[in-house]
Amino acid sequence: MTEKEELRDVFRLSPDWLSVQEVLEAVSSPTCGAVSLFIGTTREDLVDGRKVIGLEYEAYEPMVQSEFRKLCDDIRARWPSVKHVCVYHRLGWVGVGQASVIMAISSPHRLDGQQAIQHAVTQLKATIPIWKKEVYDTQDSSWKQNVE
Amino acid sequence: MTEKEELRDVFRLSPDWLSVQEVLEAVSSPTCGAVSLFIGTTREDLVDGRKVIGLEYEAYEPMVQSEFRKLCDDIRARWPSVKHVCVYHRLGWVGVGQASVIMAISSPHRLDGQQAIQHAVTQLKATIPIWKKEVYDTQDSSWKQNVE
Amino acid sequence: FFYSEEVCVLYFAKSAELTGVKEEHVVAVPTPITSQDLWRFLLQRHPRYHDNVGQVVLAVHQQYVSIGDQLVTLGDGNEVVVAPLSGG
Amino acid sequence: FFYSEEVCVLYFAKSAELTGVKEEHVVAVPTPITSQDLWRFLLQRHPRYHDNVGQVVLAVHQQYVSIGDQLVTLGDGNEVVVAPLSGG
Repeated sequence: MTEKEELRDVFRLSPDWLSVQEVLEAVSSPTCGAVSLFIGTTREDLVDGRKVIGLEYEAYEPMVQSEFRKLCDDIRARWPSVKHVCVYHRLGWVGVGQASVIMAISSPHRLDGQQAIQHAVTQLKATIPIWKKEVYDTQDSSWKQNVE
Repeated sequence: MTEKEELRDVFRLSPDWLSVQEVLEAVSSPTCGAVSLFIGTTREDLVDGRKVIGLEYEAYEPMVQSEFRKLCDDIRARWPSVKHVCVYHRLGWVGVGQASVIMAISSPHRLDGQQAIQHAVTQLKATIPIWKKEVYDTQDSSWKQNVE
Repeated sequence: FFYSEEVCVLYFAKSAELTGVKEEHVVAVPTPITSQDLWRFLLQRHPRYHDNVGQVVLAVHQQYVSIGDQLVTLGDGNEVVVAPLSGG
Repeated sequence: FFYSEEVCVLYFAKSAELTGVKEEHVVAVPTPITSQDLWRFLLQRHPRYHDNVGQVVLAVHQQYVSIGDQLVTLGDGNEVVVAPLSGG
């Protein structure tokens, strides 16, 4: 009914507060009946009696876009109906309660998008060169391997 | 670290535009590192050559809350770590591109929440007494069985 | 059995379209009654209403009742819902 | 083989913490070189740096290279990334 729509794959690194609304707009499409979204936030936690007060993120920026491109290619190969993919990711300090990552995927029908986002968040954490450090109220800190 | 947090289960029927921000606020929790969200929208579609211009929703309101309560009980039995659940659902006319349903689930870790929301949206469509009619540019319309 | 004084029957979605009625007040419905007999009783009121039993569900006392042998008890003023099996 | 003129080595996350260095410019790195030999070459520069090989990955030319027999070719000014296997 409409001309073929360009597929959008957007990854943005940002030192500032992330806007859910912007991520939703980036994936919106009149041909999609479903948007699946994931928000990862810094949560209150106790680690060996120390209270987590925030996370510190760093990235190897030159490789972020190329790894994201591979991730999107993988997603589209598995779920060809996936329309747009958008990820906003924080860098630097992210205090408790704040979002460090927002990912959204739009698709004509919901099941494809829901399966795709589950896989995509797992792959994001495994392959995109971004690392996080937990910072505690005791002033010390610890780099995290991907366990979540 | 904090006193035990009440679990929130919120279902709101609304004739007006749905706010993603309100749904996110309803499930936000400092103990949760993950929020999974689903948005269902009216999509452009062609059905037997007729163009879908919108959906018309109706509900048997007295049963919506009790069926939603059962749905949340089921979700928590399967994924005990699920924290808050919130659904906003439109009634009446929903034009192309507009959201008819927004669901969010918060959880300490992401996998539980992502699996839970996939199941919850399926159950929502199967059990909550809400029905939808596709309205076409030809003026006619058709009630939909649950196929999506 | 008894007859209930007045029951409010609500038709939704395709069921309303097929009967041409959204709400009707029906007197002297036998009670208790199986959901199948209740369904037949309602069908007789709408001769032009033909629907596939497998696609319809009743709800009484805010509980779904599939059409079969299950007994339902109707009191004065109770609501009976007739609707397609699944929503949207 | 040859020696590359100058390579920029970037350490991230725990790797930076363990070496105490985030970025260093290294001259006369043999090339081509297996990723394992490159890793040993870098380890020698940081005697206090002990890390579990299974938890570290290199990246050259913006491609991950696991530590093993794979040959990498380094040109003047190339970046070598040393980082924990997985992110956040």
